[in-house]
Amino acid sequence: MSSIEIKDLDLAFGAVKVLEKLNIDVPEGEFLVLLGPSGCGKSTLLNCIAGLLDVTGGQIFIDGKNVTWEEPKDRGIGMVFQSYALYPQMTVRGNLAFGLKNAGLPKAEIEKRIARAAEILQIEPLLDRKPAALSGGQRQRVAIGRALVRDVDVFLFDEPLSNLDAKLRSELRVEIKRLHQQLKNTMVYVTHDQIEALTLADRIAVMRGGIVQQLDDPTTIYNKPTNLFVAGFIGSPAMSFLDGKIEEKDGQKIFIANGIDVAMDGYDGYVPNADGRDMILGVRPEHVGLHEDPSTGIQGVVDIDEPMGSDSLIWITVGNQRLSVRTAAGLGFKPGQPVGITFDITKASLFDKDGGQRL
Amino acid sequence: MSSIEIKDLDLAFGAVKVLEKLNIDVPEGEFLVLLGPSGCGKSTLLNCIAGLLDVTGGQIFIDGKNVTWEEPKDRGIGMVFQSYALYPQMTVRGNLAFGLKNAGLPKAEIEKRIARAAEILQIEPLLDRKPAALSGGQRQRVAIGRALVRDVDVFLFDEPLSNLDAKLRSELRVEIKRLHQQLKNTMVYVTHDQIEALTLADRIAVMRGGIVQQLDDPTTIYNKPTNLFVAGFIGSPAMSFLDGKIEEKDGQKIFIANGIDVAMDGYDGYVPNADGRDMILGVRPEHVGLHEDPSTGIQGVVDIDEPMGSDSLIWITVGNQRLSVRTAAGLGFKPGQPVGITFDITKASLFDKDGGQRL
Amino acid sequence: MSNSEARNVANPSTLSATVAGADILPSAEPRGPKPRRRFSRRNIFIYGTLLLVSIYYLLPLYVMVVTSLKGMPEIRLGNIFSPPMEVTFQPWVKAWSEACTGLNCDGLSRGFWNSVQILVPSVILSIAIASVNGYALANWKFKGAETFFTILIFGAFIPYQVMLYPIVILLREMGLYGSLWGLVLVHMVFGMPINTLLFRNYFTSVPEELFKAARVDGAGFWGIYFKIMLPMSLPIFVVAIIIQVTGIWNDFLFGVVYTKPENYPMTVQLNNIVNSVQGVKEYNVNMAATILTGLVPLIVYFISGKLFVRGIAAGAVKG
Amino acid sequence: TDLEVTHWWTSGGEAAAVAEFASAFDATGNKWVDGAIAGGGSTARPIMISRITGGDPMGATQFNHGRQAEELVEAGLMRDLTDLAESEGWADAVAAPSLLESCTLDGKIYCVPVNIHSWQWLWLSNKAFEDAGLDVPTTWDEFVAAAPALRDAGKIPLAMGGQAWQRGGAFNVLMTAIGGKELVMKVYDEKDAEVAAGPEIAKVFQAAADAREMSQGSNVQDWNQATNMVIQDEAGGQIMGDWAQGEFQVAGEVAGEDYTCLPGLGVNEIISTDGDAFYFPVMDDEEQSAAQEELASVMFNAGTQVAFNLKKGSLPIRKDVDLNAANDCMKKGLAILDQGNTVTSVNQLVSPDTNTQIEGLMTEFFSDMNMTAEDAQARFADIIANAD
Amino acid sequence: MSQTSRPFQLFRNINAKIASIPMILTASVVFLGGTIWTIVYSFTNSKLLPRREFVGFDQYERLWSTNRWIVSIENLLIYGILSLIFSLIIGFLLAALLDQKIRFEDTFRTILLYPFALSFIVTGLVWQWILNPDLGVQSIVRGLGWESFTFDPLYNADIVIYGILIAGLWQGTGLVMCLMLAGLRGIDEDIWKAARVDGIPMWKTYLFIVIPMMRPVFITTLVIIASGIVRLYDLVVAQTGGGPGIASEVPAKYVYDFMFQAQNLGQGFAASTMMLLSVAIIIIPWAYLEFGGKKRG
Ligand SMILES: Nc1ncnc2c1ncn2[C@@H]1O[C@H](COP(=O)(O)OP(=O)(O)OP(=O)(O)O)[C@@H](O)[C@H]1O
Ligand SMILES: Nc1ncnc2c1ncn2[C@@H]1O[C@H](COP(=O)(O)OP(=O)(O)OP(=O)(O)O)[C@@H](O)[C@H]1O
Ligand SMILES: [Mg+2]
Ligand SMILES: [Mg+2]
Repeated sequence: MSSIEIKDLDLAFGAVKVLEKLNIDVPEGEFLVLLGPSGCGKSTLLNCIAGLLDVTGGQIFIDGKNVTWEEPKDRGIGMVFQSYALYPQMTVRGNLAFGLKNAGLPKAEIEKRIARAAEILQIEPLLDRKPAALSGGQRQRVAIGRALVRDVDVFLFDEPLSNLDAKLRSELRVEIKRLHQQLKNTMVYVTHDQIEALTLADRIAVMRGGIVQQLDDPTTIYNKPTNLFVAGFIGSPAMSFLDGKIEEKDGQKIFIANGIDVAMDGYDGYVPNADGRDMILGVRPEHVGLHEDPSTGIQGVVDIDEPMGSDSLIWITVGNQRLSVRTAAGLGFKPGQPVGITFDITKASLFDKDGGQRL
Repeated sequence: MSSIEIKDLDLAFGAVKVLEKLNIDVPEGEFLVLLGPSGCGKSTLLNCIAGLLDVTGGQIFIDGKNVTWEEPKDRGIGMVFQSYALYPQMTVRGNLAFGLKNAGLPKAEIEKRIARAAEILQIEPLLDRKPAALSGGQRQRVAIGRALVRDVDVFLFDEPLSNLDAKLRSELRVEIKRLHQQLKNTMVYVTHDQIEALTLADRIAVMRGGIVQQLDDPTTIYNKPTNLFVAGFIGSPAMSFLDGKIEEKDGQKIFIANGIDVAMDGYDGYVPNADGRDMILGVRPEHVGLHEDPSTGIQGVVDIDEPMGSDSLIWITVGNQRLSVRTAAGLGFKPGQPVGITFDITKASLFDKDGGQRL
Repeated sequence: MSNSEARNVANPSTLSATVAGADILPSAEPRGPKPRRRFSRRNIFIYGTLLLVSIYYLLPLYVMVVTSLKGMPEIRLGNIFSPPMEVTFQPWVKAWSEACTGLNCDGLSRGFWNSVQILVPSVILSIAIASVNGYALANWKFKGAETFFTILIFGAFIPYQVMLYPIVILLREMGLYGSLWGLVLVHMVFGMPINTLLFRNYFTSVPEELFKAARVDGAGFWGIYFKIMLPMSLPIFVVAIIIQVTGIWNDFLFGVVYTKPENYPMTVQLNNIVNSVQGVKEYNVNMAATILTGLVPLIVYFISGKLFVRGIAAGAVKG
Repeated sequence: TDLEVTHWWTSGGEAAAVAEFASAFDATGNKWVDGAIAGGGSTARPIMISRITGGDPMGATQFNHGRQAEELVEAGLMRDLTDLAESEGWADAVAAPSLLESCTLDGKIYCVPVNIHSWQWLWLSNKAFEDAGLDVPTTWDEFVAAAPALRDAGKIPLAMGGQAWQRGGAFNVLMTAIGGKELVMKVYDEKDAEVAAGPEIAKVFQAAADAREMSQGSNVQDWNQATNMVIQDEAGGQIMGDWAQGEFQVAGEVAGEDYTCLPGLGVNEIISTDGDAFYFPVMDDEEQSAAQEELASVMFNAGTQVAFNLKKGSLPIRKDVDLNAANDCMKKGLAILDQGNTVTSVNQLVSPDTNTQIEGLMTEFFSDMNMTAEDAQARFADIIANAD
Repeated sequence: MSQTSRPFQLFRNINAKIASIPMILTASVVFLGGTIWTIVYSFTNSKLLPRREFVGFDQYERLWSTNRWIVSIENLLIYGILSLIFSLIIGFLLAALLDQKIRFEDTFRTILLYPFALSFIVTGLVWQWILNPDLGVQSIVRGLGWESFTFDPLYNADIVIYGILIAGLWQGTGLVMCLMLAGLRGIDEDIWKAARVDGIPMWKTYLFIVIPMMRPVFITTLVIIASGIVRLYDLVVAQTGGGPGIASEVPAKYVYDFMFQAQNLGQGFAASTMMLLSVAIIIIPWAYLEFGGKKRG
């Protein structure tokens, strides 16, 4: 059974249509990540699910119940916000208890739930502090706790980690993942950080301009992005794009650009005929081979070497185009040095420039 | 000749000493990154260099000139701020020109400099827009442009990218790097994002509580962190730390923890004798080998699999300790699955738990 | 640089430069904090200006206090700025408890409690209503709300005198004319525009997510207002209280038009004292009465000065 | 029964006079609740009107004689006192018929006149003229002639407050004194704009211009501050109604010795029958209504009239009272009254609207030395043409 | 049964609507109703009591041919414009001075703000006194030996409005200063730093960078000052009573005097209507810009 079912959802602010005819099904226990650039409507969608925005059209079902017009509190959801949104004048305990008191739960039950949530999130020592006396990570944990105590089936997260620094972000990311494995409830998680999306999600919905571009599991999204937008948005360091055309030579289909020609044999998808259409070849930095000998493969020139600790990202100029290559750290490529590059075409993606669809 | 020389710098806000006896030399043309957690005094140091804060003690030289008491505009520096700090009611051109006009430069010269900066930063089409009509990345570029037109030898950046989203951040990072390669002037760059630090820096100064913990090139900092703080702060995914002790067995020094024992042969550093001191062994995720066969090496249990697109981060529980391993993507480790792990001890770091120094 | 080179370069101009530098700084090298003169031109300008302005601002208060402490003969002779030669508190006593209007010779004291009686419910009610309005406008926008708000702001510009008559009719129709509650209602109405504006701006600056979180937690309109918003709006409440206390305490027109003599506020007494000329104007009594009347808002100010700026920052600036 | 009475009598003499009413009323077993509002009629009247139209009227309220309360009466908001007046024979007792007439609308009596105030007085400080080495003048013209000498002696010849009613009043006094009764009636009763534009009024304006000249330098607002200048011998004289008498009295000055009064400015001894009256708004409460009648009766009572008017410095409205205690000036007034040299007050002749316009014009005229008498007269004629 | 169809709109946020009833009533009945009532009766010849005898535009013709009204309008314009300019300038300058991280900031701020706590009646009284040539500044200066010194703004018809302005500014600039100070405190620190690095002098930074950034504060301040200006009444009455002559008359006083003194409600209402009209001309475009044009997020 679907835990969340969104049917033909429309949402407009006045004349501005933010979401249009949106359909998503989230099976029970799934961790769905909504990913997309700023302003694409992720928060809006989440707020619709939570009942914090009145939809303009369409329906929303949670656990099979039509909740389109229910109050947020009656939808069986818990929500965690980017800015934590803790009630500043209440202690952590008060924050956790607030919703339960509103629901009229007996005292003992409230205590029990708080204790459980505090244990899971390891915030027992903080229960009597006020939010102002907590660090960012602790605050976010309390915010999660506030959703946790509500004992609901669906958790909604709106960029919960984006106010934290990189280090804390990766720590809490793991905790959220563990929480999901432990609780096994449905989670919808909004982010614009693709690392978060890839690490956390069972499935990712990549959005743009209020429209879901691709809804799939992380591996598929990473390896077979449906279009240029998804391809460029997912992956860090980002995929390199090369402009060119398909030509045929000796019965082989070859991708030809200024100074580059790549045989498309083994490409995982459809390679069109040489019809002169503009094409774009996308290759991820880790699927490019880099050789000190410029005569191996295609010749290029090192532009920049970005060491990233465990490995390095080398930017290469080939013809008039640029691409990045991921190598082990410390190989010592210097700017200006000529190199040879090879592509792992089985993992590349070929896009129609006009429309941007993957072929 | 040193471009920036900081001698015994003290800075206190009232009774709170933020910087104490700080010494840093920045050679000409170097890209120095100040890295550290929030509140460690990075911005304070930068403001001292810029002359925006009056130092409490010590001296600052820029290009060999003692500028301790100079006004910011006379120090030959340009500065870029986290919040862009663009003048909102002026066009981009106005923003770039304002400082120059005040310096009384002739019109033609101003035009020339703006044209050059705009070309370098590719903001020519934006020159007549107001900041409000720019995207975050464009704004930041303009902010850099404002420093650029000043035609100075030293650039100071205060977390210039931290208001941008991940994607833009990595793009602009490359641009700044390229800018440095092109201009070859001295840059001091504040960040708390270690990826930025690693990719950009010639040298990194890792700070904590107003004190420089380690000042070295990125590779050394990454591979041989002087202490636990630096080790934990640098690297994403972060280094795993294992608590244990050194014991001797058959003349071999072995690191022993609950369920783990690792021969320290080949460790790049000093391994103390078995004197019962508490030790911490730090291993980076990419220096751990993971084997499906639990009998290879030390046995552990998979906790979480975090796919990150190109590769995966697998969290393993060994005894009562946890560590992370970086593997290729899609190897399909399942939570709960027993695995074997091996360490590349030549690239590990051994710390004295008491004091945290690397040995 | 070698020594010989240095000597070569040491032409007269650099020499004189070093000498001049040595005059100021024996140690030559700038080190440590930049020396700042206590009496720099900048400081003299800033403090000088502020001092002058302060004198201008304090002058009337000084005149009031000094005059209120003089006897009438001294006032007639001396000038208004000279300090009293003989300090007397008689004017204060008279202003508070003896000054006559018509047949009543009990000074301001009569009006004081009336003013308090008017002030307390008016301030509480008007702020309560305005804060709820601001909250509803900021967080629960409904259709037409902005229109009403615009009319409300328009109301801020309507001279009270213009509304005097319509309100007489309204109060008459409501049967509240002449009662204390009628007056409270009038104060509520006329305090509403500016306070609603302040509260609306303040609540708009409260992160929307907080409000959303509370809704998910099942708190309703009032629950969020009382448990979430109220506890975090002290600064703006201080501002509203100050504005209302000042306005209501200083009100004369409504107090006299919409109530009966037994409820007349202190300002009516003040007006009577000041305008009832018995032969010569008793300036000292007038001044004492004036200060006494202004005392309540002044005290409120002095107590809450800092919060006022903070609240203004939150309520007026963002919006 | 407690009865609230509102009025604007707050100066020294006025307050003492009101106290007489209050004690007389209290003696009947009721209680006078004083609702004094300082600042004159212009401050108090809006409050009174609001109270009455707001449906929460006071027990009794002061208005000037004349048309100020006309509409309130028409709207049925005022108590009809005809029965009381008939049973007490007010019509026979009243000093001048016009007094009761101004309280009458459609043959019914709605107010109690309590005093006769006449505007047409010139108050002179004997000492001031002495200081300037002059004799005390006996007519307006002499006074005007003495002005330069007063100036030289450092005195302000004519004290005049800044309020509009004082200026309008002074003008009307000049008109009565210089132009005479006929002229006043032509202009204000018949509202003859031609006369208003004519040569006789031009003379009045000329006199007003003289007065303007003489009043330069009197920087006071309130009438009694101006009176005080005369009392203090800083000013030569003041055109003011007989209520100024009260101030002289409070200051302990003696008529004829310390100050001199010239009714009709010593030119034309006519006085107007202005005055104050009390109205009684209709009230629901029986007891209050009864108390209202009692108060009306007390106010008209001969004894109260004497006590009140002595303090107030005005003339009683009854002819059957004995005013032995009256001083010099008051006696002059009574004598004129006896001769019937009275003129209806301007307040009764024109509406408050017109009155305000005239006052406005005079305020402008008296403070603006650049406004010529001709200009002012032209505007005056305009106002009269549109008067109602 | 859960609701599947859209519920009746009126009942959504019902509590918010109930809670807004006082506001809705105030806005519609008192302000809007009162205004309409006033406008309707401005076409009648009501005297002491409102009467529905319509006379067309008679009252307006008379209004605009009345010298006093013209003077009132002129005075309000002079006072309004000068008071706006000066209170903004002085308020801003004072705020800028207080913002220099000075000592005793609290003290100075309190001194500048306290007049705001006093009523206009009190303000008017004190200043009337200080400006009185026989008692105040003029007599002091003359007492010091400068016999020919004249400073009698309240008694000189040509400059009386400036005398009122002095008192008005004394009372009002404190609040403006506070608003400006709050605005200055809201400016990003980095802007100041950027300007310093660019070598822009302080005054230029204020003039070209900071002031344009404080637009919202200026708007709020403008609303507050402007509403005070339109309602200017008490101060004039307390200080000059409109004198000398009619030299310091203002519209609000005209309205009041005609309604209650001259007992010509129709005329008073006509004057009111003119005032309301001019306010509406300012407010409506402003409201449109504030709420109509852009939607807040
Ligand atoms: N209350 C509102 N009124 C009008 N437009 C709105 C409102 N809220 C959001 N929008 C618009 O709707 C679009 C989607 O906004 P939304 O907040 O859902 O984006 P998002 O994907 O969450 O972005 P971010 O990553 O920045 O949070 C944006 O273009 C925004 O401008
Ligand atoms: N004006 C000030 N007065 C008092 N303390 C200050 C002031 N500015 C900064 N500090 C303190 O100095 C310390 C260092 O601040 P600084 O801004 O340099 O940190 P940072 O490393 O830049 O942090 P972040 O990454 O958050 O920008 C902090 O503890 C801060 O609280
Ligand atoms: Mg969002
Ligand atoms: Mg910082």
